[in-house]
Amino acid sequence: MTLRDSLSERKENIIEKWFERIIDTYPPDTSRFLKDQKDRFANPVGATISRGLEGIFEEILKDEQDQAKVSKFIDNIVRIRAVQNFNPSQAISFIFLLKNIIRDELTVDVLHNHNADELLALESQIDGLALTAFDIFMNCREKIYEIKSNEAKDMTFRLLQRANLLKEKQNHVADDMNDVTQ
Amino acid sequence: MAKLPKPEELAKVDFKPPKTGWMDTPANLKPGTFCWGAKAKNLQVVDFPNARDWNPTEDDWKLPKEWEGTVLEAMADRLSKYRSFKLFLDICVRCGACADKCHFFIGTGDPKNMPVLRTELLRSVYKKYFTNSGKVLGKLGGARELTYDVLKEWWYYFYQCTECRRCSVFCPYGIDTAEITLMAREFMNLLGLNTDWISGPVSNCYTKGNHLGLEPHTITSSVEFFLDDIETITGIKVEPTFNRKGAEILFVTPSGDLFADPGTYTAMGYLMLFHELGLDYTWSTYASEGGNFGFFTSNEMAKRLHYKIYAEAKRLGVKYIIGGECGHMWRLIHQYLDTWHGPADFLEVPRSPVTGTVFENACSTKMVHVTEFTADLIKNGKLTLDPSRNDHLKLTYHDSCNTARGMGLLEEPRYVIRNVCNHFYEMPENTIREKTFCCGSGTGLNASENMELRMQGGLPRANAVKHVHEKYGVNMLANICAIDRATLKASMDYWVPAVGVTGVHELVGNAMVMTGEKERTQDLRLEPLPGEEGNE
Amino acid sequence: MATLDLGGQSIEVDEEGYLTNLDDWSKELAEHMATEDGITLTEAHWEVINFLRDYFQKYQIAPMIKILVKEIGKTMGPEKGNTKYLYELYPAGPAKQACRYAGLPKPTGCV
Amino acid sequence: MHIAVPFFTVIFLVLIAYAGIEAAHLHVLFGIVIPYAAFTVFVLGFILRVRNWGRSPVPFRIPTTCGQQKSLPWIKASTVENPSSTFGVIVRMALEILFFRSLFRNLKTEMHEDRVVYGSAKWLWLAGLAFHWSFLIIVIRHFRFFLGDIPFVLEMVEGLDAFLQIGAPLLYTTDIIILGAVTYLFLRRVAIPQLKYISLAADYFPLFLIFGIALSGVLMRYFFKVHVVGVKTLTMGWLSLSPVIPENVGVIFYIHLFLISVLLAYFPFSKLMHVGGVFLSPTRNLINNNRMKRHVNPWDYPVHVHTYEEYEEEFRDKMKSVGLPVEKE
Repeated sequence: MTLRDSLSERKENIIEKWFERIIDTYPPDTSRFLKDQKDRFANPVGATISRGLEGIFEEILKDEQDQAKVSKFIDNIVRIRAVQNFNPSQAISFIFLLKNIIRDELTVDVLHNHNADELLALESQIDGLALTAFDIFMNCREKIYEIKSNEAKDMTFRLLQRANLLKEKQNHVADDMNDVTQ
Repeated sequence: MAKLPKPEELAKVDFKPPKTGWMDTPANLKPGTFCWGAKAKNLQVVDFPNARDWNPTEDDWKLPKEWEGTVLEAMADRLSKYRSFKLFLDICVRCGACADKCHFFIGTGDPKNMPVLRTELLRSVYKKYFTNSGKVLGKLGGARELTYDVLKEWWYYFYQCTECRRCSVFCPYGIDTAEITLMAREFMNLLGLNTDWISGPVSNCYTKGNHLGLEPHTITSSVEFFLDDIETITGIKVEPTFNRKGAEILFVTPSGDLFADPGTYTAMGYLMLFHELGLDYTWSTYASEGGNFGFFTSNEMAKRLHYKIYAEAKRLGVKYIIGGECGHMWRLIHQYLDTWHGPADFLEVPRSPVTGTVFENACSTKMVHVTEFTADLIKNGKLTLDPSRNDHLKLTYHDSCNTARGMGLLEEPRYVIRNVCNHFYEMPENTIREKTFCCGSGTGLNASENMELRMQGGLPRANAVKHVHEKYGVNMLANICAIDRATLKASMDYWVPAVGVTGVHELVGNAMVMTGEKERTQDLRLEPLPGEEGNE
Repeated sequence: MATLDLGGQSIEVDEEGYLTNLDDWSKELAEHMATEDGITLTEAHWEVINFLRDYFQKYQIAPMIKILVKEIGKTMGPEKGNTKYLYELYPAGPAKQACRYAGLPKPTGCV
Repeated sequence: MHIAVPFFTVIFLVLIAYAGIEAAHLHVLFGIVIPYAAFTVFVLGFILRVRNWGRSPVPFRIPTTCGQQKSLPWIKASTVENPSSTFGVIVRMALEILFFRSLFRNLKTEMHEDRVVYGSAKWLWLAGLAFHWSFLIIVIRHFRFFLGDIPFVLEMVEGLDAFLQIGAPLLYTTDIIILGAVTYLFLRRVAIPQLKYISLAADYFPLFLIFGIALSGVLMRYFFKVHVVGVKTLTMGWLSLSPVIPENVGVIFYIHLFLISVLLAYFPFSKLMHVGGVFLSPTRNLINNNRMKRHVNPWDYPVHVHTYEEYEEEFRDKMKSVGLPVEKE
């Protein structure tokens, strides 16, 4: 039995634990709400995290990960944490939690099936996810600062593009904007 | 080697849950969640007390002497003046039905953002000084003294409430946190504890007639700019009038529409519509603001700012007033204006000169909402519309809190939208109409220094937009509020970048076929119309 | 209150670096702000700053960008009346950066 | 702290009544003086409290509108959720008071990951409704002790309440329901962290007290079998203002009576006044006809304004420069 098979088998268990541990990083009064309120519109934070984790895990199980998909799920979660007064390490720490959970859950299997090398590979993969999460976190923060510092300008931002339309191609401006904001 | 923290530990650092009860947990002003303090000069303009420059992050807030007395005196006064205030402080049973209804609680997870607890911040002080049980039982009875920390907590959390009234919909007694927040802000304003973003517009609006501080010639030059664009788009020269005596109708709209995108496109929509109808109407540079940031400071200031609407209608001798797309402007016009400055017996019951419809529902206030006016036009077939010009848009509609829960204007804008656009998709039922989620930045919280708070508060709304974006490909969010137009743009930019923001009358301006117009190739944003993309 | 130090004289600015008192503005101050951002003000920069100050003198508010672009084009020739030109001059955004150098306040309200 | 103090207070109250009767034999005090005093406090307190609210005016008409306004004739208005007539308000208030309409709003079934999920608030609505209705029915049943002839209606209520036909005396379903509902309302406060965080002693005390009352009542009816005729002698005596203490009424009755007395006396000073307050709530009991009928603020006062004249004075030159009409040249 490969490691991925073991993971598949315990998928629900692992995701549930992962979710619980993340939710535990919120104050208790909040975490109960995040866990219990199942309506995704009344509880976007809880719902986004729970869907995101499932999505990320599904991708991990595949032989070939769809990087864009994984990024999307991580993005959804990190985007929220990026405005919730977490510092960067706290905001992306949720990825590393998965390592611990998998170790707790699968140590016996790994010893039994002799697939420690697979576990190491998987852990490297999770580290990669953390790096992706970090990139996303930084993008989100940059976005916030961009919106913040540009609000005065922002009232005119689209006009800028538009005025330029008369003269040049629009994507030029977009490039310029990227140049100055990054 | 030093021991490195485990991920679990790391995740918990600095986010310790309050071990103490809420009463003993002072507010911690987190960066990005509050606005700068009010500047002295802006408070002086409107004679607000304790005008001074101050910084909320410093320990000393430069309060006047014996400020506790000032607050308690004001509280006694308001208790005797507002049944809502007294009743709502007395009858809450803390059932918790409101707890998870607040967009700030949902987004921040901060327990003090639960409406019940937000009110409790003030209720506890009320109990201590105004009820026997509180005096006798003290903390056990939920009472506590008014201290510096309590005041700071008030400032922090009552400027984290957008008075959206969503909690009030779910409360079995109709307890409206907005009523509590309004009072709390009144008390704080007696101590000079306002924010820069509110006091600036208030002072502008008082002297110059509008929040942005547009002077008369600035307004005309700005509108002229729109007229140039309208001519470019349609080939039609629109010629509106300003401060014209003897016009039949006065038109009042939030000043954001005159100077900030995408509100400016909505303003172009009004100009085009009224021109096409040949409406005998005028703009005013004096009554050039429908919104009222005074409402975010005190009832008295709100009344002072809204004076100019009727005064100007009287001076110009118009018959009635049409009001533009604005949220809290309409809560005030609907629920306060007539009481403050009525009876408006010098005006006539509004009657559409185009359709002959008499707006009986506005027979006392004599103010018609522009979407009521336009819906009536469309129903009577007075407009030639080509909704396919909006075919590049897949729309959803955001009900503004104030028009939804303080008025009930739900169907009129939808009717207009359905007639000017072919692709309209509602957001989930729990998030629209009377249950609509706030944009997250109402009541003067739309500054840039509190961006993190705005994003957290805006999450529930954005999340619902994201849903229809993913499900139906929605790419445009329509609304009828200037604050929405200004703030949802930032919120969409962060949460659902593919979705733009528009006013309803921008859509009308696009779809309306005007008499004698040239073939249109551009929309009001000067972007190519669907089918015209290649002709650039 | 934050302050900005200019030749021993301290000038009040608000939380975001805008002048508190618009009368404090001077050419030296604009140059000082620009130097701090790593920009040397050329004649072209000054054209924009002067336009902004004139506009502000007249209207008491910073212009919308669409106005800025159009007006610059009118007075200084169409080849300068475009965004790219303005961005070359003021890489952090003409509205924001140029307004700050010109000593204009930031707008508030429903914007 | 917030739970322990009210809990032990109720225990203490029970002990007082027990000791007062069993050890000190203060039958007159517990059977006559205290009930009279408590009733007086309740009635006066209630009236004063409501009058106190009534004294504060409603300066603005601020209904929370929960549906479409009345505007154009062809747009269907929501006559109850956004009432434009007195009738609408009456129906709205009736739905609110009899069926807890607003709490019911929480009760939305949701599709979540293709499963139907019920909001947890359903339980609050259900328990709230169960609690209040059974409380009301129990109060009505007690009228039996204050009426010479038992009217048919009352017998019908009792009959319905005992429809299960279990036990002797017949088991009243409301007795079970109220104990269950109070227990649920208590557990809810303890179990949900958010609620625990916001709950005060004033929230637990009435729950414990009412639980005590209901429990003592149940014990009295089903287990200790109090001498009912004696009880009725006492209650009728209260009414005739010449009460006599009957013989052989067990101590449990006095405990029950004392707890009720405490509840009555406590009532006007507590959140329980929501019973009266709900009728006065300005966001619910007002007609949304603001633009049709002017609402008057009794304490309205003139304010400083910036007049057009002052405005023109400041901007006249600028206005003239762009051709705007002015009053004074």
